[in-house]
Amino acid sequence: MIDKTVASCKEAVADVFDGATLMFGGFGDPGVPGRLIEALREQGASRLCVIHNGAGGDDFALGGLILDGRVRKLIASFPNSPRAWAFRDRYLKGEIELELIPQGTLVERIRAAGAGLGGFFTPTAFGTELAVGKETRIIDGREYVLEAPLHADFAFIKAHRGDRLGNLSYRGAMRNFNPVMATAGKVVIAEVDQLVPVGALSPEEIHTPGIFVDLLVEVERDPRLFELEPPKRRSAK
Amino acid sequence: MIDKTVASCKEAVADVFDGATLMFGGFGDPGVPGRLIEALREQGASRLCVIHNGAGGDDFALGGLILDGRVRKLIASFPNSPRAWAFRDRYLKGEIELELIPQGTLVERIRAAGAGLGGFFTPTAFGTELAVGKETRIIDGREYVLEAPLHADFAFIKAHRGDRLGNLSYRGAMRNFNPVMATAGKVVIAEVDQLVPVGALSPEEIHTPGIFVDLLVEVERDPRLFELEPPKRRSAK
Amino acid sequence: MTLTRDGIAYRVALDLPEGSYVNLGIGIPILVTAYLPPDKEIFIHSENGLLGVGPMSLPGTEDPDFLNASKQFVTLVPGASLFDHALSFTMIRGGHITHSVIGAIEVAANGDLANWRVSGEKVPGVGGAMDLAFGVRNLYVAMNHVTNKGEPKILNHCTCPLTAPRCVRRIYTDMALIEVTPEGLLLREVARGLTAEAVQACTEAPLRVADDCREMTVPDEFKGVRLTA
Amino acid sequence: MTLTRDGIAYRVALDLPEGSYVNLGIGIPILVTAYLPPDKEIFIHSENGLLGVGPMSLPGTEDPDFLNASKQFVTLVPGASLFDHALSFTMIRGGHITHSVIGAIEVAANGDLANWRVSGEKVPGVGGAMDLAFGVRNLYVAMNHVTNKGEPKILNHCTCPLTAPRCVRRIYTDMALIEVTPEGLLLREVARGLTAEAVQACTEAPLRVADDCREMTVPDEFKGVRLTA
Repeated sequence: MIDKTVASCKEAVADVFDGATLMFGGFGDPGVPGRLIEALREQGASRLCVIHNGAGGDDFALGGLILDGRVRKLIASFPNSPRAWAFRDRYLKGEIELELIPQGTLVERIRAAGAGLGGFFTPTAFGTELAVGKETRIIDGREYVLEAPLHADFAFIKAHRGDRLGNLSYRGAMRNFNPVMATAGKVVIAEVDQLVPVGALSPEEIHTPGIFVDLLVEVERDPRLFELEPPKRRSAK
Repeated sequence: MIDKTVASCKEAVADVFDGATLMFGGFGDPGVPGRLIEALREQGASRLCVIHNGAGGDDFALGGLILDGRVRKLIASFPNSPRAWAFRDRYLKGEIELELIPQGTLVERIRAAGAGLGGFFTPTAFGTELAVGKETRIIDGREYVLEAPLHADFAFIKAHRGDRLGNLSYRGAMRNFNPVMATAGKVVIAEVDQLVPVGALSPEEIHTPGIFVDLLVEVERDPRLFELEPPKRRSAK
Repeated sequence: MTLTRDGIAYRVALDLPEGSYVNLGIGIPILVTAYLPPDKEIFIHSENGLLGVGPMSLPGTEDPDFLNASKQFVTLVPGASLFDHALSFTMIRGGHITHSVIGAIEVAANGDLANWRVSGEKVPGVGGAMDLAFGVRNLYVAMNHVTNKGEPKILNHCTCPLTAPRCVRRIYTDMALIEVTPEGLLLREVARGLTAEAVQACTEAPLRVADDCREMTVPDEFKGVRLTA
Repeated sequence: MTLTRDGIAYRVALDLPEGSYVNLGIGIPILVTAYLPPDKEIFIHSENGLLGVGPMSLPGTEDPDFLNASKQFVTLVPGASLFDHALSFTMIRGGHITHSVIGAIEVAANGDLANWRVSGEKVPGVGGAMDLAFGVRNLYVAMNHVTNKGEPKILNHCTCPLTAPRCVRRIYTDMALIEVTPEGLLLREVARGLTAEAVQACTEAPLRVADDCREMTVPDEFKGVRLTA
């Protein structure tokens, strides 16, 4: 019997090595595998290269990992959120490298890796600072920039429901980068709100087929990422 | 109020012009927009270029269109099914042009058009007859072929359910090329088994968001494509 | 008299046609949500994978999984759909999103847009701005006419790094509505009480005044929110 | 004594490990479905967008929307998923499908595969064969050892147009199981009653005989189907 579940986030992230390249799903808070990233903080791997849309928030998850000085390089599209102060501090001190990529190019580069493509031509960023040094070409009268695939040793993703085969479904805006990153990591680790029996997810509602997922772990949401109890009273009295 | 529905397939295909390039969804019978293609046979446009996985079957839909001598060129991966005798006859007489493309490259070229990309590098077909004359490149030690996007003036697609906004959901193996072609046609026309009220499809179960669809029409399935009444007794007495 | 930030958003909303698919950027653009004409069906796209974003969630009903790209808790309208980032940027870069309303640091007379990086800024960030600027046909800028220091933002040439060249179609500000044409900037509307000369005085690039140039039709108040100041 | 087409499929099925994701081509390969070991979870992929294909539909229960890529009515196993062609070929070309079992016209000693076009064939067709041959690590050929005319199909060099170079890992035929190694073809198993010499006589390319070369372990019959002939 296939069983991709592991008992704890600690176990799930045990194999991450120094110098590894990781992808973290999520956009803002929805879809961020916060428990896995926190377990990675405990685990201790360092000199990491992280691929994520932003630079994390406050001292939690990616923000915390950066605060701890464990990230050598960040590949992101929007690392300048006000809550990303840990990144800002290290970046201004020259302690972390940044590769800045337009958001659509970021997800497409990840997809190219997962889909076995060698690269693609995108119009985005042609003639701008973010295309400096990149190969360009005019195709059918339009200007394009050549972009390369982005691979990772590990992809950490978050889904709402998952089964022991690794089939995943997302809820609301959780999907974002997660299904694409699930195709592009050598080892793909998912945290899910709810582990369900095989067959509970209908074939049509599975967003990430289990083929892409290596390990998964059921977690309670970290309160710093908002618990899942809608209607959630966030603006408390 | 947005209302993309039209009353008949005849109305839906009225604007197809001589020399147009069309995409037809479907793989085998599931997901083939048979009623729309039959309406196009009636409509009369000719010198068409058709992009489809195969070459149709028997004298129905694409098979019939080819039989009628209305297709100038076919872009396909598997035009040699035994049922595609109409294509075979015309091809052997030199009356129809064929561009043969590996199936994964075919769908990826359609996707590139829909996603606004100028082309991509794929490993598939490197060093084979199907890459002759194409630009190649070695990237990170692996050999790739450069492939261009495939656009169309019209995409005909088939879905199971749809609403007046053009939101679509598919059933079983109907999905195949349909969601991708929906992104790549200048005008996208969908036939659906069932027109449902807005809101009947949950946001998570919509496979093709309405933004991609211009027109849709509710049809009964053509018996030549098997009616939708499972369990269907096909092997009749 | 000039428009408030909400006033600018209100004026933009008037121009969005039925059946449009509209991405709204952070800042003034996202305020457009509140002013969509109730008699038109308009679908708001959020690049994190939502199409058909509705009003903000009411306090106490926020759902942690339903945020827009401005990180606000939102509802969905009937007919909304959810998808991943790859399909979301297929919509943008593939030309399927019909309108983008976006903030700007600078706009040039030829439609060049600079909105992602102030010269000398400490931490750069680009998000989806470039994909929108390269991919969406009707790119509308919504911004204040001048900087906090009173300096023009509509220039002969951008001084900040470009987001995309020649992409802006219209500029909606607290003072005016300006169209970018092949012949340069065309002043279409002027805020009540202002003159074309007053707008030009706050604009580095030369403005031609449209033959039918008229007053921006924005009420002073809408549902208790000040639209003019 | 040689294996029937079902016998070849049976022998392939024995080698598929638990947790493998397997694409089965038209012809002998798709027969593998019927011989999957019941004690292992193996997921069958069909390139038209199905993962977790189960047994063929029973007569009278066919659903018109559930066909595999061989155009057979099929069922799904628990845990199956459905998706579009783009994701399906992401699985193939991206290296996620662990095993592909495919038919062949010719296989060369270096693992070159020719399976899409007979020289001089009237109407060419390639389908997903090239994507599979370039994308899947464990590419297993399942075919008869010789042509209908008795000519070898395992050659020094392919004469038909290639599907992909150096891609085949193993060859399962009615006579033998042959592994493609950097040092050439290695004969691992021989059908009952045949000798290594008899297999070589039907094979153009030279075969090395493995030290542990043994008999193909296939029963004569399985659930009423002849596996040997």
